[in-house]
Amino acid sequence: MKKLINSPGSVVDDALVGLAAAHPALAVDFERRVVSRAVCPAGPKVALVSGGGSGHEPLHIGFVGPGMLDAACPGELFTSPPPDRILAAAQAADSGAGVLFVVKNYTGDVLNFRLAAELAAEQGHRVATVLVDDDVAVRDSAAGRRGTGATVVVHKTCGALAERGAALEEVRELGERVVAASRSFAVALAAGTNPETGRPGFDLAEDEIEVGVGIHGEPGRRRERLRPANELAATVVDAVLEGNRPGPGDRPIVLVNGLGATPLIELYVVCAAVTARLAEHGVTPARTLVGSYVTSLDAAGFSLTLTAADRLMLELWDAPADTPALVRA
Amino acid sequence: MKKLINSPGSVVDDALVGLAAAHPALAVDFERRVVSRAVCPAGPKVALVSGGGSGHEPLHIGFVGPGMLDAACPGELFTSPPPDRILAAAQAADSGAGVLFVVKNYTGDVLNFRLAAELAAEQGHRVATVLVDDDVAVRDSAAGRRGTGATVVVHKTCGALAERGAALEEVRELGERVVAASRSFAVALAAGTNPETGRPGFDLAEDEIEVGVGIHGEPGRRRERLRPANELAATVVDAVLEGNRPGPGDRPIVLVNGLGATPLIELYVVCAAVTARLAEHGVTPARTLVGSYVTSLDAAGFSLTLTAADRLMLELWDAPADTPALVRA
Amino acid sequence: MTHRTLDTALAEAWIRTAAAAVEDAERHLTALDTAIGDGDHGSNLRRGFTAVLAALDAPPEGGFESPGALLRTVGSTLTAKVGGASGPLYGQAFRAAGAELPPDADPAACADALAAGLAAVRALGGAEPGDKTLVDALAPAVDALRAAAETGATLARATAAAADAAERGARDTTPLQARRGRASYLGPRSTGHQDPGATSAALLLRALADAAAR
Amino acid sequence: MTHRTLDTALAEAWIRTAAAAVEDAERHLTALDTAIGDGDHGSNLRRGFTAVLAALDAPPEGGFESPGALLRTVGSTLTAKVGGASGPLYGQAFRAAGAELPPDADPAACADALAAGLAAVRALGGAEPGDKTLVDALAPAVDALRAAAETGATLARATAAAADAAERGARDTTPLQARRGRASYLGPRSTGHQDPGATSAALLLRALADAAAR
Ligand SMILES: Nc1ncnc2c1ncn2[C@@H]1O[C@H](COP(=O)(O)OP(=O)(O)O)[C@@H](O)[C@H]1O
Ligand SMILES: Nc1ncnc2c1ncn2[C@@H]1O[C@H](COP(=O)(O)OP(=O)(O)O)[C@@H](O)[C@H]1O
Ligand SMILES: [Mg+2]
Ligand SMILES: [Mg+2]
Ligand SMILES: [Mg+2]
Ligand SMILES: [Mg+2]
Repeated sequence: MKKLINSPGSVVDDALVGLAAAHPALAVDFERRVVSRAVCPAGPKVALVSGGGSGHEPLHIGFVGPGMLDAACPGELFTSPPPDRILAAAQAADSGAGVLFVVKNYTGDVLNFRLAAELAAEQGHRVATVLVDDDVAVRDSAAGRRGTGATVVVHKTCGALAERGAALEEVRELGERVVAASRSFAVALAAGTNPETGRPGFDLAEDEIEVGVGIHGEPGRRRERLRPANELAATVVDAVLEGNRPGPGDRPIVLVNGLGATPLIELYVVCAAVTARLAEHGVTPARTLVGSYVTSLDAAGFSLTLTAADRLMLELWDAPADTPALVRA
Repeated sequence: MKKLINSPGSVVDDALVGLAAAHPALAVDFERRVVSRAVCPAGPKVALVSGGGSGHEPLHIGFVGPGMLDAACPGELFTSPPPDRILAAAQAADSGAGVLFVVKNYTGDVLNFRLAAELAAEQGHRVATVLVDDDVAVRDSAAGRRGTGATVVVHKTCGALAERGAALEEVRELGERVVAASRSFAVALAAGTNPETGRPGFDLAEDEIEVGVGIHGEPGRRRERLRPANELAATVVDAVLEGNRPGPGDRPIVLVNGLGATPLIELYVVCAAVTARLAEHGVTPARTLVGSYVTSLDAAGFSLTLTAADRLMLELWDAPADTPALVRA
Repeated sequence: MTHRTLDTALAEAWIRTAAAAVEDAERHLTALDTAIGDGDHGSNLRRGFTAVLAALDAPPEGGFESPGALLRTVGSTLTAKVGGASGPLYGQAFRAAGAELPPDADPAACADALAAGLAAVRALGGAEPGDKTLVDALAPAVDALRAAAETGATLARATAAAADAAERGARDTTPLQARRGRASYLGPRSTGHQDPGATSAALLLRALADAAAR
Repeated sequence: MTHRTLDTALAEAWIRTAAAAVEDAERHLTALDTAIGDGDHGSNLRRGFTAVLAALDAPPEGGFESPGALLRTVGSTLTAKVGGASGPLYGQAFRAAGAELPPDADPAACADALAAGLAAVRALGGAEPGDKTLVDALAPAVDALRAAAETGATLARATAAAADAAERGARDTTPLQARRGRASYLGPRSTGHQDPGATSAALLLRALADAAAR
């Protein structure tokens, strides 16, 4: 294991120190591991709070700022934060118009955010939750589909709507519509290595890939031979469109996302391949975002997220944002 | 070699197709490999043109847009583009106020841009050049120091000054001052693999790092044992400050840059370590940028760039920009 | 001396034994979780029990007022410190069990408390027996404890029976296909591996039996 | 038939022989460049000579008017297609040599043309002999060609002497520490490796000698 770290146990805390150093617009509570905006919104607005295990950066800490999240609560690597940390984030974020929890659908996140919501309600916060479950690689699990790339679309669109002064229920409802319109699927060339264990989540041969992989080193649906980007893109596009073809009025938002160790030039190659395959399906993206936004430590590979956006979603996707990882002028 | 590509020979062209698909604000001439702004500046302004070998993305193609470059000319992987491609970029960019070439100091880049400048002058373009040579790992070479991270600072500040309507000579002069104020140094945990050869630029043992490495797989000054991020940061900070301590009036801009396969969480760990070591030297960064901006295919590791900026440079660093890789509101 | 009832001293002995067992088993639990999860179950529980030991070392003025109070502290500490799936599940289980536990619980009362813990897990996580979760260790343990209590077994024997049943339950998760938690994403590929959570649940019950036997 | 002068036919034969030699040596040149550069010298030259062959296959109406015109086309094609350091260096060298070359060059005129090519390389790249660059193959080749011409050698013998000298020059770059080009970044670590550019320069001169001997 080769990593730029000091010790496995200090990665999250050290990274938060670096985040705070680079981004004076963020307030970082190191004790409770809460990242929030240094300058609070002028008046009350619905506060967006998200979090989950660390190791997926820039998700979520890199999306705190005007136009997106009000606070993020990063947990240990790949481990959702406990309820009191989530509660602390809600407290830091609530400006009087209620708090929306954006939760990726993993058992740990679901349970901890649920307990946190109860605690927050006891303290008088109004809390609503959007559960993100876009990863179609998962089938037949009573736990449901995992939450991955669509989280970014929810953060961006719900964040913009909240900034416009919409009410909690309205923002939650938008989030649910975005989730319903979103599908993701991922392929890994190499698993990430959790520094705590020092071992990759799974081992792949030099010519093997993991198809339908999760962002915590969860192995995927199946193992295959590495193929050219065009073929991989076809597999992934087809999986994402299966049973969820965007309708005629939809303006698809496409996210071509790197898993952490994927160079940008490869993501652009994938983007070309994805765009071509979508065209074969008659789907023309309205917007395409390329970069590493929802990562899995140093895993190599990519995920594709497609949101069959309506006009409002697209407008909110284009709205201003000013966060470490996503800025819109 | 595991890569998301179609074939070694098609990587650059495929990536340009992906870039064009994702960024409608860019015009991409696939034939001549020129990336320029789809919407030309309103009136004549000094045009910034940069380029060099591919494999360093987002440099340079990701920095085309308002506030930064007017055109970029990517060459083959790690190979500077020939003069006529550079000329084509100058032609696409020149809006009547002259063209500034921003050239990284490598023999190939220097020679091809020099020939291109002659061709452009023959065609009536006014051309000036800024040579970026910030990499202090290089000593005693008649070819001089390499150009790396400072290129981003030159693109950003000169781009902003050009946007303000400054004259060619003024923009060039700023570029030279930025270069003079900038120093970089890099450490690799793993070399990048050029798909044409299928082999990493150099091989490192599981506990080895390359200190003072270049961005084309050039081996560095020496090979060392992997050490904790705090210690590596100390080595790198000390190298960058050697003989170039920022003065009392300086407002240092710091770039903590990933080499292509470095996860963001590790860059934030490094950022914390760099900030702490700078503080030990009495240096307080005015701005810190963390991310993968000047990469070396899928190399793992980081580089540090420090620009001892004056007030004007800082103001220009903060000015608006709207490019694929760097947006300032 | 064998304990006849689950008093505060035994509760503390149990938890300290459990903490030591978790420490010993950390790598094993993480290895199980690497196979079908995300490789952190061992470190999650270690982090939790380290905090639990700290809480036991700084008891309220005058000590814990009852074994139930002690277990409730264990539960809220686990909930507050572990995160992940197992944090709230174990946390709420200990809180619910602690709330149910009378001051000097005989085996039957212990069975009721464990049943309350199980109910909390099922209420929170929604898992059915056979879903390849910690329910598959806890549910047979409740049954075994209750059955032993009905035959008038000592606490030591009854908890040993519960631990045996939990271990069997954990072992029997191996052929199962997971339907809850992270392992469920693997679908059929989740079979052939023992569930980490069921394994740690059995370990906690074995720690109780060991403490009760001392 | 051995050629007495460097006419257009021999110029074309030279370049086609060189293109084939570059193709054969691609991996070797790239391997040399991997050791002390960025591992692309072979593919750079292959790309260049592929374009050069295309240019030869589509000559101007009525054919190239002179060997000098042909070499100028080779030069501008290399400059336009190769990029990197070697593209402009070889490109400008062929252009300068072509500009100097009379229609039917004897060995002495060839030496002058090669000297013009060398001068172009040095003017553009600033390398001195001993800097571990293609100058270290070209400079001794110019001297050998001129010396052979002065003794009245045939073109075949004179160019063979030039190729021998270039190969020696290339081999002698091995112990040198590079002071120009990418290898110079390695400082003392650049010693012990033969320079890729000097190697390809020798290869180009060997192609000339081979063509002249046919
Ligand atoms: N819904 C659930 N109900 C009961 N137990 C569950 C449930 N989901 C997961 N578990 C248990 O949690 C264990 C994993 O715990 P842990 O690795 O600490 O959390 P995470 O899955 O968040 O990384 C699984 O082995 C399983 O026994
Ligand atoms: N300044 C220079 N003058 C003469 N030759 C040079 C100079 N710089 C580099 N070279 C030659 O170029 C060769 C490398 O060419 P190539 O690998 O194609 O270009 P690059 O270094 O841009 O990748 C070196 O081996 C050296 O012989
Ligand atoms: Mg976990
Ligand atoms: Mg090169
Ligand atoms: Mg786990
Ligand atoms: Mg080279």
